[in-house]
Amino acid sequence: MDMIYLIFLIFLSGAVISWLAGKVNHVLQDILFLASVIVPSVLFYMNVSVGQEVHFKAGGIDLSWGITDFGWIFSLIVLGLGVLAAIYSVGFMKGKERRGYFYFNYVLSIMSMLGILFSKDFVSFFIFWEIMTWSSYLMVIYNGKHTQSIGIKYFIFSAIGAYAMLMAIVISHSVTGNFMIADLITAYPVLSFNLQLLIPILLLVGFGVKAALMPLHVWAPGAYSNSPMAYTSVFSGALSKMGVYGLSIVMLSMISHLPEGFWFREVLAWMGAITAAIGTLWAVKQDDAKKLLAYSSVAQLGYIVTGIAIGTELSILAGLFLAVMHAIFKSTLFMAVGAIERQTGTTNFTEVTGLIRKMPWTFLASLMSIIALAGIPPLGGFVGKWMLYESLITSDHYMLIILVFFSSTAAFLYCYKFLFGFFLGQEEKEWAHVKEAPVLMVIPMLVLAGLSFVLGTFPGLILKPIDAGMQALGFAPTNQHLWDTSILFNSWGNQVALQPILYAILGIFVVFTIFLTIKGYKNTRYVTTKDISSSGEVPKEHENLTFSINFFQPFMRAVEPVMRRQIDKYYNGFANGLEALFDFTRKIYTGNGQTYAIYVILFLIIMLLIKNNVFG
Amino acid sequence: MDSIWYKILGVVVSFILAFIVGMTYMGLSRKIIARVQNRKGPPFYQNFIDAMKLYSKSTAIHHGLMQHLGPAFIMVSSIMTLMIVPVLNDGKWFPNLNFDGDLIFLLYIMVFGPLGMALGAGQTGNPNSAIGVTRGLSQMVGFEIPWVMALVALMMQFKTTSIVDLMEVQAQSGTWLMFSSPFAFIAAVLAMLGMFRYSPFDIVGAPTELASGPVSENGGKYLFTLMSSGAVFAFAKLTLYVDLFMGGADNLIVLLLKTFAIYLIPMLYGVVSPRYRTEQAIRYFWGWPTFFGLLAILHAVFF
Amino acid sequence: MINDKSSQKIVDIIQNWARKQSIWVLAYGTGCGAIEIPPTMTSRYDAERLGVRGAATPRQADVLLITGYLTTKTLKRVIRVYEQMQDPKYVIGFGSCTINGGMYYDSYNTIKVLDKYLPVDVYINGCMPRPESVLSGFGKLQELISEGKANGAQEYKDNLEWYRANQKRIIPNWVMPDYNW
Amino acid sequence: MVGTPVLLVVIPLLAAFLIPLLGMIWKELVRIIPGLVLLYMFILSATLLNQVLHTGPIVEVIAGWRPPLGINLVFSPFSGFLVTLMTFIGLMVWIYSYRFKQNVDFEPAKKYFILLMMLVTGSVGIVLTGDIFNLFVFIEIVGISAYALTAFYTERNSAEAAFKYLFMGALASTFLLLAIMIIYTQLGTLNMADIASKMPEMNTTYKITALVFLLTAIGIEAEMFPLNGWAADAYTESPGPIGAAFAGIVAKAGVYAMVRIIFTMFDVDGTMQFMLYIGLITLIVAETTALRQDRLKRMLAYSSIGQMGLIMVAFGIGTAEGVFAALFLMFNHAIIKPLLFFSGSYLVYNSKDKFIHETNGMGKHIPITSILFALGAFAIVGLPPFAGFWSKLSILTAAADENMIIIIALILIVSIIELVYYLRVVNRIYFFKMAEGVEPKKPTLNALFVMVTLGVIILLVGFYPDAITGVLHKASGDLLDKTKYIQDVLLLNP
Amino acid sequence: MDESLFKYIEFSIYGASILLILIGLYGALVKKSLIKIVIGLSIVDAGVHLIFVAMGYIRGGTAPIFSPGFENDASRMVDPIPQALVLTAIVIGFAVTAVALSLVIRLYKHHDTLRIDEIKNLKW
Repeated sequence: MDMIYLIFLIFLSGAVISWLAGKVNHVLQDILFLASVIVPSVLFYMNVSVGQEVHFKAGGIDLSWGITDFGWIFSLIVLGLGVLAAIYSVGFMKGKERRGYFYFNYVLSIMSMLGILFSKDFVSFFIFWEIMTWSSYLMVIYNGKHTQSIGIKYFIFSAIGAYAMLMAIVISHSVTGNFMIADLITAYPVLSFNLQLLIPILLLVGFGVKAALMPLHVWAPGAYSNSPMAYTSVFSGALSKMGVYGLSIVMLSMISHLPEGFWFREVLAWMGAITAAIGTLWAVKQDDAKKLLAYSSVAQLGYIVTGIAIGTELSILAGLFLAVMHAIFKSTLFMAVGAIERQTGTTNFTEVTGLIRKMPWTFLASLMSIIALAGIPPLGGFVGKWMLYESLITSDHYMLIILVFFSSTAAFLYCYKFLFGFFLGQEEKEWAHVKEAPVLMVIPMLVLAGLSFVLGTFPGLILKPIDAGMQALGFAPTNQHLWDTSILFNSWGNQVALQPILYAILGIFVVFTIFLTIKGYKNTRYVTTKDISSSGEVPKEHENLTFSINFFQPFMRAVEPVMRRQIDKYYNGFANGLEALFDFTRKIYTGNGQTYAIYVILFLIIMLLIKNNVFG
Repeated sequence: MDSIWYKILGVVVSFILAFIVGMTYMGLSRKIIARVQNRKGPPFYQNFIDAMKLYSKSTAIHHGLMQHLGPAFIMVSSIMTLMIVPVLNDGKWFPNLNFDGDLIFLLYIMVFGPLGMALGAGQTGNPNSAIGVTRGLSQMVGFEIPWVMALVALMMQFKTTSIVDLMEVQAQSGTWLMFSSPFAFIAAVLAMLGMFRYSPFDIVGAPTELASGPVSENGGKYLFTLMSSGAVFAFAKLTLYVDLFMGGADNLIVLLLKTFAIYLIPMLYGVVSPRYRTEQAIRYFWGWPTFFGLLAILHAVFF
Repeated sequence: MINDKSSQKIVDIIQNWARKQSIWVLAYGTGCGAIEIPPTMTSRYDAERLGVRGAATPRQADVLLITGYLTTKTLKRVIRVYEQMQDPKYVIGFGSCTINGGMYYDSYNTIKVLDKYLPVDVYINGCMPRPESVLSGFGKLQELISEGKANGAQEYKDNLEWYRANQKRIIPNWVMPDYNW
Repeated sequence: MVGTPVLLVVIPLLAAFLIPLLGMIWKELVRIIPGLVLLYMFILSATLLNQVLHTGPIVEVIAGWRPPLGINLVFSPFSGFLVTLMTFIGLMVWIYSYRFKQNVDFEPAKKYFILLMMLVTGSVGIVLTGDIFNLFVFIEIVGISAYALTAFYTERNSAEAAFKYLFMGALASTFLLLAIMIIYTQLGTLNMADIASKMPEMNTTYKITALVFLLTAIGIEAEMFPLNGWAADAYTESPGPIGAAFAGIVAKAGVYAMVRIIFTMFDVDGTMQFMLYIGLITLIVAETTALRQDRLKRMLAYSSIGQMGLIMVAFGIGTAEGVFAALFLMFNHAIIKPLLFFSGSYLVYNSKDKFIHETNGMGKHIPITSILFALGAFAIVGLPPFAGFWSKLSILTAAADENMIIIIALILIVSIIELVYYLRVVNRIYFFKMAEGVEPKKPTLNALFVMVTLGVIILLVGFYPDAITGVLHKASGDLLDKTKYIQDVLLLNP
Repeated sequence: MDESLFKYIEFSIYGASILLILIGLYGALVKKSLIKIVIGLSIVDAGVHLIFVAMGYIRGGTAPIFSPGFENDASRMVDPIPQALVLTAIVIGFAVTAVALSLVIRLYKHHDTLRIDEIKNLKW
């Protein structure tokens, strides 16, 4: 049996077994769960090489599985994150209800994502896509009743996306006669103009939903913030990247062949940038860490989409690199939130404060990830941001860069809010009992944080595979970006050398830390955060001095006109209008048998009258 | 002479220079403000004395590691900015890292420090600090827009993102960019008002309103470090403006003249202006400065 | 080298000079004397030329300026502020009220003699003292600093128990954090 | 050789009349006999189907009258597939309702099983017969038993539903008779194959008039809009398993009759388009109406009507892929909708009004039923990897191959609506608190068996669609090959 | 028989049956009483049966029975099939009417009315 089948078989059986094992023994269940994620991942990297393929038939349709260079990059995200988050999950789910349910859906999600990357035909792509959708849907509603409207919203948007994609798939079938992705790509340049537009638009709607693109993003905040955090790290980190994966395939292998593709790219890039801006603003407004990170994910995905949409080599590299980085730092942050939720029971900034001394490792991981998220050197986020800006500048998108820059600057606001809200500020007595999260949860976070550090200095480690993947998709390399592993170039020849920067930053930091510590960090005494200069007043133990309500009120006042328009409201209005319409149309069924009989006679008469127009 | 030690020496020297110049400028600004207010004012070296005193003060307490590291963070940002900005034309005297980074890198390294400082301020637990930080960050979002617009205009116009290249351009054409790209200059200068945090944009520290904002809990050597970092940062930013818009400087005297000329703008504007509220400040930056930024971009695109 | 006595002396001289030239004042505007601070700082008298400058928080301040009488309620806050200040630190008693109670000499709820509760380095006499006398008070303080005699803080440390006893007599339910050194 | 196709009609009819007699011997026989009969029918039809797939259709001549004179039964891959499906569903309905009313009464059970047997007889007859008047007779048999079954519960509004059904059914039979009359007077034959072969000779006006009458008449049975006023009421008020039987057996027979008429008998242009558009309207109206229902079974009923519309659309595409998709849809619908009716009945078992909100929190109390309902809901919406996906994919593919992009879009939009209302129910089952005073009813063992069997089939077809596609391809090929049908029936080929 | 008279009768039979159908439809579609609806349906049935039988009639035909003396009259026999069909249809119509009437009884017990527009518990 081919190794590829084996991998999926292990995933599938692992999902079921790790559910059922919960009836026997919880430790066994954990072990089985970890095994069912880790074993296939190891098998994948050891035994499956790029280009390997298997073919088979189902329902009379030719299917084919195999991994491409491009998919391989995403498999790094999926499996790497999958394994780490699985380890985290074991710690996270300890002592919680419905672990079997969680494990089952988790493994299925990982499997389906890997399946998407494996799919070389649209049918298995779509099947895995839908498995991914409903397994994540089940995770979204994990917490019960109050999540149900969120779950429905998520599912409906996913369904809209999926059905748009399905439509594109069947249209492509009518064009090529089979479901192979490669065949569509080959046939694409010679299609009629209408189809050339229609297929990518439909596919983009499909992928755009998962990538939380602007008008389709309304599901994301709720869904991200309501699924269990251990899963959200995968949800936001890897699952949303499947949308990016699809988008980049469309953009790279279809739109790049379209002579009129310019406007297509422009529109998509603008949508990405607006997503980023709106998402950021809403993230700033949130008081709940999960919601904040959720909106932040939306915003980050906006950057990624913009990068991919621009379509120059550097911008696509930037988009994909940001995708990798986002997977790393956003999942770390969600993990940190999960750890905090587990230890304190809440994720609201206005409730939890001053955890830095209680959860130092979580803080460290969060700090690194936040620095990466904010795009500050020397961590990995900067590399992506730099490439994105450079690509925008070198490709003359002057207004776009302003928008992107605005949102990335505004991102500092919520970055700070995240760190301040949880870790800094007053150390309240209420949280005095809080302890650091279990080792199983801390280690994945730290590993991911370390990764973002490494990638910040040696982005070539991941940029080279990305470049190889792009070439595998038929993107012609311009060789304008011959980089070292740690030097970035743009197409004007300007560069940033990351290694000296790293050393400089570290050097200066160390020098001044030493300078500050000369008199001795130990000579200074730690005082509690109640000991502050509060006009001579001594705050009592129960007095809450934390500043966390209406944190960015002035800023929100300044941007208030933008925030007033919520796309959510339009969707709700539309849905309500439709339901009212359907309520009206169903009055056709009056309940009076005679009316129905009259319908019959009328139908007959009308048919007899127009019969020669209809038939013959 | 391209050894690592040579570079480190260059960094140290430029740091000392920046420290001295920045402190002097700050002292001079106090003097000038005092003269405007019809006072005698402190001597121009007053800031050195203050710094020395602060360094000599004891620091008996801290509120945690982040407060301790905050000043180091902000120092990194200041010195990195200084290292990226070419002090004199042709890399004379101060061989820095300016071939390893560019404007975009600069934009980001410049916020490294404030964010680190904000963390330090956050850990003190003083509500005033946190309020100050939120104001500062909000204001930063405000002035970054015209500032980036100006920079983008320059970058688009000359197809480079490197500061050194922009200086080359000016050297070759013989005109300063503040004349050839006036709108970019105006936008950048208006953004600078926010960057230097003089009144009316002194909402971060906001004396008597927020105690002293983020630094409320910092005294002694922390405050000393912050102060020197501020001086270095101010010098670096002024040098950047000079490099970008005034053709750089061939020697130190010219550099000092040009930087001081730039420095006068926010200072004198501040003397006569009362403080804005935060949202007013933000909206100010999104008004005329952004309009000039747009003009700058249009100028860059069409001319 | 740092432990070397002669070099320590030189360091001390420089430090004292700097401290003398840079006096950051935390004005505790308790009484009517606070109204005299603005004229002292602004154009007419311009204390800034002497290096005197307002400080916003006790962490940054060198001098605690008690501008007038202290009630039993405010005393607690003043003590707290003083203890939060970092060494070297000085206290200036401002106005007659801080010396002997002044016009509140028979009030039941004011502190008559500040020195019993905080180590005052310089008193400025007057009710109210004019800005001129305030400036001269600062001048006196500078003198004391440069001579190394302004060691009220040291005194406070040494006689902490005595001060505490006095303070606790005024403030019945004593809930204060430890002294910050 | 287990038997001949004629037994498929004769045995259940015989059983229907024997049940009361045997019931006098031993009361339990009333329940057992139908099961044995249905089991035998299922085995027989499956065997015959297997045989037919390899050798070609069996034409059963009754009483020695060769076609076109006598009545004949045609067991082709297409009709055989449907018969197998129907008998299987019939078997499932029997197992599900084996203990039906046991604790109440003997009389109702007797009537119930008699009527069920007649229903199966009629439906199988509709599918097998090769004679158009025989078709009429079988439709009436189905009709009468269906009216009676709809009105089975005296305490509900069932009589109202049954009367509406009867009203429309009576009109249908009138029109059918008129159409038969027109055809007979014009062509002088009642044999469908013979009619098909002589059809080109017929006067166009008469032909089209007959077609219109036929479409109206069959359209009522096939739940075509606007002729489907009765359907939702009948589904709702009939006993749960009978709702399943309506969806799985009766509606399929109606569609079969319609398809046979359009594809085989008539050669009129435009019928395909007519079917396509009328199917589309049916689909849209029914699904949007279902969205706003507050009663579970009524919602399922409208969903069922919508599915019939979708099947019509698939047939209306007219290509081999379209027919294949339609058959696949019929299969899936016949499997999934009974599952939904079966499990749905238990979800609102003790409720009088069968409101959707009465399913709240059932997931905790009757977990297996609930999960099977959810499975069915997801499957009928067409989520992979369940069975419904493949049929949806094939219909969309078929439509796309004909460049019917708008139709694809409409089908998909309607699917989203469908998804919404099913999801609402599923979420209620799992994530709402149960209301006070609602008593969940644990499913009996036989009901559970049925539901699990259907669920397993859904999963099996979902993961391994090839299990069924081979048969479907043969069946669709059979339906489309009109010449072969005529030849086979008229015994023109050696 | 007279040719024209025959034609007249033929037409009158067709006309009458169509009239019957229309009357029946009128009763079924307009009258509100359930009983009248059932009667209307029966009338429609009768009309259809009549027209069907009339269609199968051959002018001057005999009964389609091979009785002694009529062995060679196959061509003169009327078509037997419509008659057979109509017989079946009558039986079916009878059954339907019976079921309908029993339902009407049930409905009357349940709703205390025979007006069809008041029996609308199931709607929408």
